[in-house]
Formats: sequence, structure tokens, C-alpha cells
Amino acid sequence: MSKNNIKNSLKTGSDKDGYFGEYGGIAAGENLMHNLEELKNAFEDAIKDKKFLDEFAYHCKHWIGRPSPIYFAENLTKKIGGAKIYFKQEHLNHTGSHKPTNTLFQVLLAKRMGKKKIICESGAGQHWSAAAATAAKFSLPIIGVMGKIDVERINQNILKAKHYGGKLKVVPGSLREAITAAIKEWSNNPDYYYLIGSTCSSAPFVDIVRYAQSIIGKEMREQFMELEGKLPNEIIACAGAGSNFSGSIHEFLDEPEIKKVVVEAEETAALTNGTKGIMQGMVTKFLQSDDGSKSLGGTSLGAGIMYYGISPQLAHLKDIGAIEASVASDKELLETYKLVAQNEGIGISFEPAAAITEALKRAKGKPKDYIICATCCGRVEKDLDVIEKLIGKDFE
Amino acid sequence: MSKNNIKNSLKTGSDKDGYFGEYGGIAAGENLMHNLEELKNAFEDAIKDKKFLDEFAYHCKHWIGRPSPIYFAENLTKKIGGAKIYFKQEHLNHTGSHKPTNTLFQVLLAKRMGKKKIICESGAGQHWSAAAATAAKFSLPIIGVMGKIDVERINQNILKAKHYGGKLKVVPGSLREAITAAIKEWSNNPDYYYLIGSTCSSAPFVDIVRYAQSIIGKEMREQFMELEGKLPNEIIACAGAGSNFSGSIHEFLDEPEIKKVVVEAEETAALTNGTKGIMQGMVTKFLQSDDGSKSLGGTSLGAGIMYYGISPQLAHLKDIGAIEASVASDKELLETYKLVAQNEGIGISFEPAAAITEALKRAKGKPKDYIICATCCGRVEKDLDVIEKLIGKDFE
Amino acid sequence: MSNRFNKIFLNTTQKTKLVAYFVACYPSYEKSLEIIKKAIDSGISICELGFPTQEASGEGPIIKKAHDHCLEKNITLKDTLKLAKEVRNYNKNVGIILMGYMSNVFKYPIDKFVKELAEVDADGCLIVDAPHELKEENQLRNALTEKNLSLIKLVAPTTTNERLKIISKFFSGWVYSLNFSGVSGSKSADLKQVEQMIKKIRNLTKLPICSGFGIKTPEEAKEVASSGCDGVVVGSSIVEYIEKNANDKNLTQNVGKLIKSFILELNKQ
Amino acid sequence: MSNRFNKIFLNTTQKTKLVAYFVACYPSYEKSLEIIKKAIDSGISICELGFPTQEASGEGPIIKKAHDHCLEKNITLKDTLKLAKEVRNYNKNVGIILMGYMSNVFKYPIDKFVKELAEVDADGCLIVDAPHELKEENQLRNALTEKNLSLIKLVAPTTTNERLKIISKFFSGWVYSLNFSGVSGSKSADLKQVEQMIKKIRNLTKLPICSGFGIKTPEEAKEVASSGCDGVVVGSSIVEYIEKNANDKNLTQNVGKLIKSFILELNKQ
Ligand SMILES: Cc1ncc(COP(=O)(O)O)c(C=O)c1O
Ligand SMILES: Cc1ncc(COP(=O)(O)O)c(C=O)c1O
Repeated sequence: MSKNNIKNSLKTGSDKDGYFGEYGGIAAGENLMHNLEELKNAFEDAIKDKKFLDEFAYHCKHWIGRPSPIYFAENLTKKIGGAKIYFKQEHLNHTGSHKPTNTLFQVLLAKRMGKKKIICESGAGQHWSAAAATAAKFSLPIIGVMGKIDVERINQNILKAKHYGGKLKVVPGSLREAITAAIKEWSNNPDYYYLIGSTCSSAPFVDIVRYAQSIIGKEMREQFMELEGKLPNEIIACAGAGSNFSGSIHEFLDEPEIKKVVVEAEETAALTNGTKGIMQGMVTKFLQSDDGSKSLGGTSLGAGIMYYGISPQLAHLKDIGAIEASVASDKELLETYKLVAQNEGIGISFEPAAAITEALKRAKGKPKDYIICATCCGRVEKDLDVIEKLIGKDFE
Repeated sequence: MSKNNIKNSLKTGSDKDGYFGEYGGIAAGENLMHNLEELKNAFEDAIKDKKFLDEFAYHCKHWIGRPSPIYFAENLTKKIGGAKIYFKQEHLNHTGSHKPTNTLFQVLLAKRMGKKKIICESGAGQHWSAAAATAAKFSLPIIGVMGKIDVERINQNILKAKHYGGKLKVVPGSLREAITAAIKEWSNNPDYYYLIGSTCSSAPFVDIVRYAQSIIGKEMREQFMELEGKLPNEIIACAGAGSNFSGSIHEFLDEPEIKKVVVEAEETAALTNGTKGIMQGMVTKFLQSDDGSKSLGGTSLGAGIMYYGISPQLAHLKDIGAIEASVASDKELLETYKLVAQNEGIGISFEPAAAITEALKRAKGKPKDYIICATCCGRVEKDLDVIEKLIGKDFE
Repeated sequence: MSNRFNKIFLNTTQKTKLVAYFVACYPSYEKSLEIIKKAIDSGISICELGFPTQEASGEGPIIKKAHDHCLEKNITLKDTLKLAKEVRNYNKNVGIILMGYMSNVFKYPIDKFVKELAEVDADGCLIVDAPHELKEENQLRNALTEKNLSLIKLVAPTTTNERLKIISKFFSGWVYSLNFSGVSGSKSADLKQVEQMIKKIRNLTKLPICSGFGIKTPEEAKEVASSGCDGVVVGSSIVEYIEKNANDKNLTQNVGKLIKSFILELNKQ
Repeated sequence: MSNRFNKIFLNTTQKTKLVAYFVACYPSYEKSLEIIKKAIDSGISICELGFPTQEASGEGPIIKKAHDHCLEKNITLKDTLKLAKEVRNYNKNVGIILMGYMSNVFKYPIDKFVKELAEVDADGCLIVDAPHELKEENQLRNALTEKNLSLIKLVAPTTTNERLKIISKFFSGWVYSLNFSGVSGSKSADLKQVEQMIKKIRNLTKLPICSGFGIKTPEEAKEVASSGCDGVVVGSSIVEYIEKNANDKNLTQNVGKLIKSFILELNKQ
């Protein structure tokens, strides 16, 4: 989408039809095509507008509290014995995850487009509370759609969003059903702005969300150059659909010497275990039945990374070997949470625990000047009760 | 304590006996005098040590995520009609309040002093979770003391502290009893480091905590000069004992043209309604029975500002007219929470709601170029369930 | 393009043709077949056989519920093709198109699907979530064209003129004109808008145009028909009737009556 | 300084004097008076009358509980002074000091407190949380000195030599040597340390030295006495006995017996 001087750059975004190699595109009804095109034009226009970008940067700084710092996890580094482990502290953002960077960007875009109402979906409720906060700040009414399963296990985000003024619609199921329901609501109300929470669905959403979140990697570059005088050797981040990971690595896509590792929940690892298919508005890897009529996949403690699909861009990048993929189990998430809390005094949510699990595995035995940076994209509050219930006695 | 070039500067800290005017001092048993002197010497030594200060600054930046940004509350400003309302976003710090800046400073000091164990008290649990996080990061065991009343109403901070590895001792009562019990525990174990959570108790604690927190005001100066080209006309912050307020205003103490307004919980407004007395290791204003044998005061929703005493420095500053004092009621805290959530997309805890309540009152009708900055020292998570129970239906 | 659509729309006994949407194999394979046969006997010109998929992103709750029922009973696209074959065996003249989502077709995969679609002598298919920008749509369209089958294209009220011009190049069989932008069964059609749509499309194609979405009653069908379209598509309304009366032993007879009531109104024009 | 302390410590019938701490007016005003009279009769040399305060930051749970009991019954410093007066009326020779915290004294306020202390013919007071650095301590000390009363100063094991030298200038009446740093009733005294403390203090003053904190049994009292101190202070142990037997009709007699058992052991030296 954007231009770039490097030949065969991986940073150019999707092609004119929204594809990344053979993935992506638009698998949407004709009734959404106009919305998507309008959105694409508005997006391309907005990112050429310095005033718009300045406004985004202003609110990133003052409202979200960006840049989020990088943090040298010294105790874990010593404990593991090997590479220097860093966290990119996205959990310090307002609302407690990487999500508000995306909601801020898109709500500004919605305003620019003159949209009067916003609709969004959510899995972990993290996107919902960030979206509702952003909508409140910019005085736009917002409707959120969440699956009943998620609503039942995530409480705080839902209360917060309610207090910001968001109206929640609960549908049976989980994130999958929420996305479908939100898209249907959007079909019925083409005057709404559909504020998607991750790098999924039809073009141009993948590019938009990735664009907003790529500030993560940009900050990382500056911060590592300042602190270490060099870039990390590996960047690791978890992925539900992949906005956090895409945002973390985008800046470095044309630097193949930097390893990029995406970690999915073991139970819903579309990138590792999925097959190519067409669902949810896009062509990508999904956990699905052989005939494509149903999605598959289990339940992970990491509500935010429990998604049976994956960003089409990531499916492409994995196919061409530009990124590696791994998985983390519930047991590992809990163990990593505990390690990070007790050694670094940071209470992380389950999602970044997936990334840090992988970071700890990879750090072991590596040279002392090898740097691994894991993006820590969420804080524990939403998961605290579950953790206490499952392993509370381990802390006594 | 520290030297300063301005004649009669208010920024020099307490006198050699720990007094601010007629307040402060040390009202402690002889068995604590050695500890306090050791601490005073260690503190004065540490703040002359550039390496120590650099280490503090390093962890402030990378672990806590400082500087916390200032934020122009544009919607509230419009709604109120008058002065520009700003928030200093201390809630974006790691652990969600201004508290970790103090715990970080003191844990580094404890390490420097070679202390092997830490004890602390807590009211809202905000200091306890920050202290436990810091102790975990610096690999020191920690014991926390909290009142039963507070433990019962504050859950998340207690769970978090437990997960960081902190051991909690519950005593009957509230913050008052917790402080006394912690001090007793310290008396019994003079080899512990007593990590106090606010600008109270005997010298040198008031100076230490204020020193650590004064980074708030220093950041404000820089940030306002950058963003507005001038300093705020008024700085407002809530106070339990007063670390957040002291930290917010210290930088500006020698600039009388900047109004400084401290806001207490109406039910425990020691500065406004208290009388001079000697309790809790210090001379200051307390809500107390006429004969000095008992403390008085009711219960506020703002658990962190529910303290029947006040920083002796603030008692002094109020006496000499350098600061103003006000109060906020539970009803106002709830109303302000709602206003901030719905208009700015920020979920604040009850404590900063006190400061913002006052800011909104004062902003009304003021000239458009008048700037009021309220320190927003906590995020809503710990109070969310209470809010939902009390006014949840108002959001439907 | 199969010759059958030509024949259907050239036939003048009925001014506006009735296109009926069924969720294939709903409420069961046998019952569905019986119902469709009855519908054909009652006068429908084209039958759309919806194959079930979990997302059904274009469908409202009525049709979605029937999809979910089929999925639970493990009905697949394969079963729908089998059903299509039996329908064709029953009647050589009725138009048969399979309607659904790319997900299933892509996994079948595309070439096999088209081959079998030709084998059962269906006339084409309609894929809701396959705009021409989708590479997989191109693949499907090319394969269908090769077998002389149609990929029915949709046009929405939000489709711009510019885009309509592009899509018109891919029209085949007939054109499905959506009466509103939204999921099936969610709103009613607005006649003014429908008329405009039909006019706009007519300017670009000689192919028949069927108007669908939001037609719930025979009266509404007649009203939409007055827009000048060549056929009207009725979906949710039929599916809802079947849902609500799944256990009625006279279900088949009654669906026949329902269809007849639509035909009756359409013929009043 | 009152002459009474001189007399008490010059008296040689008992080598090591017994200083007994009571929570004044505990369990009730009358009972407390009765107990103290009995204690005097049983041989204590000095009685410390603790006045109740909420914080009682130097007290462990035993004494704190008695304080809380008094506070609930709205016992104040005023009542303690009244009690002191009745004790003095009963016995002209026993040393009487009021013991407590600055909070109450400050609010009394200081001058009035000292005036009344003199009026009841007590010998001074001991304020736990009033180091000489505290301005209010200076004020209190000056007022007491003017009335020839003592502010008993404390020395802790953690008090540095340098500091001890400074404090020694403020010694009056006798010196309270703390056997450990910690709250009352929390630990036992360590004889080695006590000996060292006494020696250190002796080097700086001619005044009597009483050793207190952590003396729970008559045997422990004897052991501490062997350190060379002039008196031992027993507090928690007496208060605990009263707490546990508050409803015993023989309470007064039994406290007398308890005191006697301490005296007996002390006299065995
Ligand atoms: C805390 C947290 N981290 C990570 C994710 C995953 O999102 P994405 O795959 O877009 O990075 C979520 C999604 O809700 C989340 O809540
Ligand atoms: C969120 C929050 N704000 C403010 C305070 C008040 O502390 P201080 O008076 O030291 O500023 C507390 C104390 O616990 C708190 O938790």
C-alpha cells in the first residue's frame, strides 16, 4: 500500500486487491464493498495528511502514554542464563495493552470520515474497553459485540467499557461469532464505522491495524539504539489474529537478520496447525473442518490469543520464511506469569505470557550479548481471578 | 535538608530535627532512633550519589514507564467552560498509581543500606502492591501490614502483591492500625527496612517520600513548558497523608503565583478539620479526640485518601498560606468518576477523583488561557466493583 | 451460461419469475427434497440451494438458524450437490443454483465443485462473499464459464456506478439485485430504491434481473415486481415458514400453498 | 528531681528495686487502685501508671489490650492523675511516675499536665515517644524540671555511644534501660546485652538504672538484676496476669502474691 525504496520490501503492505502473496483479499458480500473501498481511500488519504498523523502522535503521547518503554528483565536473564531478555512494555499504555493505539488511530479515521457511530467486536474485552474509552474521548457512540463465553470470563473490561458509555451486544459463542455478528451489524448499518481490533478480516483492515500498531516496532528501534546501541536479535510477540506481533515486527521486516517469532495459543494455533481457507472476510490459515464449513480449535487461558485464524500477512510471511511460529500451552502461560511476577515485579496477562514463554526458551544458552525482546502486551488485572483460582496456593 | 539558593526557600525540606515549622519531628521510641538516624544518613548520602540517582532514573523510565504524560482534558474543559483542565497521568505508571516511584526509590535505598528484608503498611493496597512489585524486582523479601477493613474492600492489589511474593499481615482496623503495627514490627526487627507509603511518620520519612515523588512536579514543568509554553496556574492533587500532592507541588514551592490545592476526603480531612497533635511518630494535624487518646474520622470511598492525619509539611505549608486545602465527598467522587470516564475515556480511581472534583469546580468561569492541572494518581481497577455496585445502573 | 436461464426468462406465462431460496437438506435431506419438488410443482422458476456454513456472514438469524441445524447434522456441500441432482432428475426445466460461501467451495476444492455442479446439471452458483477482486472468485468463475455454468453476480444499493460497470462485465445467467445493504431477513425493500437499482442495471446488461432481500409477503413480492425486474427472490420468508412448521405433517403441502400465494400475487400484475 | 527517688534507691533493704507497670484504671478505676495499693504493700518501690492511648506504639498486644479496654470505658489521662493522687494519699514513699505517649500529654496540654502532676505529688513521667529531638519533649522536660519532677529517659540497645552521651545530659530521677529494641512483651532479655548496657550507662551517670522489657518471671527478674542494675521493671507480665484473671475475686490478693514472688527472687541475690 505505502511506497518504499527497498526492492521487494516486505513493508509495502497488501497489493491492490488486498493480498499478501496468496493470503488476504476481500471475501465480503457486495453490500460491504463500498464501505471497504471508502475505508481504503480514507485510510490512504489520512496517512498522507501530516495534520492527521500529528494528531495521532499527539494523542498517542498524551492520552495513551506512548512511547511504552523497553525493559531489561535482568532477573529472568540471570535465572535463565543466556541472552538478554527485554520486554517492550505495552501493558503500560492506557487501558493496559497495545489495543488503544489501534482504536485511537481508527477512531480518528472514523471522525475524519464523518462517521457518527462505531461498532466493534472483541475477544478478551481488551479491544472493547480500549475502543469504548477512545470513543468516549472523541464523543462517538459505540456498540461492542462479544461472545457469551468471553463475557462470562472477562469482567473488568466489560465494566470499564460500560462506564465509558459503550453499549455491549452479547452473542452466543466467542470472538469468532463476535466478529461475524459485528460485520453483520455493519452490513445492516453501512453508515457506522467498523472498528476492528486486530489484523484480520477483509482488506484494508489488516493494513490499517498493522499501520497503527507499527509504532511499537518504531519505538523499539529508537529505544534499543539508545540503550544498547544495537537492535535485538530476536523479536517475539504473541498473536491472536496478530496486531501486536505485526506492530512489533513491521519496522524490521526488511532486516532478515532479526528473527521474528510469533507465538499462538497452543489450542488455537492457526499459523502452525491451520490450513488455507476463506472465512471471516479473508483468505488465510484457519483451524477448520476439512470441508470449510466449521472452525475448529479449543480454549486457551489467553482469551486474547484464542482465535482460530491469523493475519493473512503473517500467513504469507511464514510461508516465505520471514517469520517463525511457535505455540504456548496453558500450563506454560501460568508458569511464565508466576516467573515474571516473582522475578520482575510485573503482573502480565496471559497473552504476553505466551511470548515470554518462548523468549525464555530461546534465551537459554545463547551468548550474553544476544538480545531477545518480547512484547508484553497486557497487564494482569483481567486475568487475576482466574490465576488466583488456578494457582493461588503456589504463591503462599 | 537539601541546599538551595533561594532565600527562605520552601524547598529545603525539614530542619535538622525533622520539623517543618512547628510540624514534623520525630515522636518515636528510643529503640527506633538509631534506625531513623541510620536512614537519614543513608538518604542524605544517597541523594548526593550520582550513580544512585542514575539508577533511580533508569528504573523510573524502564520499569515504571516514567515520565507519565500530561493530558489536556479537552471535553471536560469544554463541558465546564473556563480554564483548561489538564491531568498529570500518574495512573499510567506501572502498578497504576504514583506509588511505585516512592517504592522504587526506597527499595534502592534499602539495597544500598544492605537491608535484607522490607516491611511496609498500606491503606488502599496501592502502596502494598507497588512495594511488593518493587521488592520482587530487587529480590528482597517483603512483609506488608494492612487493616482488615481495607483488605476486605480491596482485592486486586492484595492478589497482585501476593503473586509478586509479598507476605501480608492483616491487623484489625484500617490504615492507622496498619501503620502502627508496621512500626511495631520494625521496632522488633530493626534490621528490616521500613518502606513507608506516604509523607507521614517520623523524619526523615516525609523528606524521603517527598523527594522521590517530586519527580512528578519536575516532569510537569518540562511538559507544560513544551506543550503550553507556560506553567499551570493551579496544581491540584488529592492527599491521604500527602505524597502525591507533595510530589506534584514540590517543584513549584518557591513560585507562589502557582496556586497549589490539596484535596482530602471529606470524612478524614485532617488538614481542614484537624487539630495539632502528636501521633503516628510525628507532630501534625489530626482528626482526634480532645484528649489526644483516639483518632476520629469516618469512611471515604477513596480508600487511599482515608487517613486521619496529614503530612506535617503540608500542615506547615497550609499555616503559612503556601497551599490551599479542600475536601471532596463520596457523592462527588462518584460523579467525577463518571464524568471523566464518559468524557475523556479514562477510568480513574476514587482518589484522583477528589482532585479532579476540585479542578472542575475551580475551572468554571475562569479565563480560557488559565490552566489547572490535576494529578490523576490512580486507575479504576481496584474500585471498579464498588462503583458498579453503587452507580452501575447510571451507565445503562 | 446454461441455456436454461434463457428459456426460463423468455417464457411469458409468468411476467415476474419466482426465485425461491431453500437451505438445502433442511430440515432433513428427504423433507427438503420433498419440499423443493412441491415448490417446483407450485410454480417457482429457479431454486437456490443454500449450502450450510458456520459463519453465513450475509445471513440474518432466520437463515443462520437453519444453517446451524444442518451443520449439527453434518450436512455438507456434497449433500447439497446430491440434492441438486435429485431435484434435476425430478424436473428438467427449473433453474438450479447453489448458493453459499467461498469457504466450502474453496475447500471442496473449486475445480471439483465445478465439475460436480456440471455433472448434476445445475445451472451455476451464487457465492455471497466472492467479489471479483477475490482471486478465488476468478478461479471459480473461469472454471464455471468453461463448463457453461453461471456465477450469479450480486449488485447492492451501495455499489457505485463505476463499480457496477466493472461488475457488469462478469454478469452471467441473471443478475441478483440486492434490495438493501444488510443481512438477509433484516429489513424490508424500499420500492423507490429498487426501481432505481433495476434501471441502473438494465442500462448495463440485457440479462434478466432478479430482485432479492427483504421480500417477506406475496404483497411485497408484487410490489417489488412492479419495479420492472424479471424475477423476485424469496428466502427468509420461506425458510422461516419451514422452521416454524418443521414438525407439521402438512409442511410440504403448506409450503406449496405459500409458494402458490406468491405466484398468485405476482401474476396479478 | 523529687527527693523520693533518692530515698528509694538509697534504701538498702532491697538490693534491686522492683518497678511495676500498671495500666492505670485497669480493669476498673477501683480495682486498679486496690491492686496498686496491694502491690505497694507487697514491696514495689516505684509504680508506673500507664495512661491509655489508641496507638501505644511501644506496646505489644498484652498491654495494648488493656489500653483499648480503658479507652472503651473512656478512661483519660485525667483519671490517671486522679488515681495517682489516691495512690499517693495511700503511700508517701512509693515512687509514682505516669507513663504513656506524647499525644495525650500534648493535648492536656503540657503545662497543665505538669502542674497537676506536681499537685498529685507524683515524681515524674516517662513518655515513650518523646526523644530529646522533639521540641515538645523539651517543653515538657523544662516544665517538669521547674516543678522538681523527673522526665525518665530511656536508653535502648541500639542507642549509639555518641547519642547516649547526649541523652545522659537529660537523665533525671533514674534511667530506664531497655533490654531490647522492640515493643513491650515481645522478647526475653539477653543477660550479656543487659550487662553491657548497664555498664555503658553507669560510665555516664551516677543515677540509678532500672532495666526493663522482657522480664516475665521472678527468675528472669533475678537474672537481669544480676547485671548490676538498681531496679527491674516488670510490666507485661503483671498486666497479663490481671487480664487473665480480671474476674477472679482473689485478683488483688493474687497480684500481691505475684509481686511478692518477684521480690522474693530479687532478694535471693
Ligand atoms: C492483552 C492482549 N494481548 C494480545 C492480544 C492479541 O491481539 P492481537 O493478535 O491483535 O495482537 C489481545 C487481544 O485481545 C489482548 O487482549
Ligand atoms: C491511588 C491513590 N492515590 C492517592 C493516594 C494517597 O496517597 P498520598 O496521600 O501519599 O498521596 C493513595 C494511597 O494509597 C492511592 O492509592
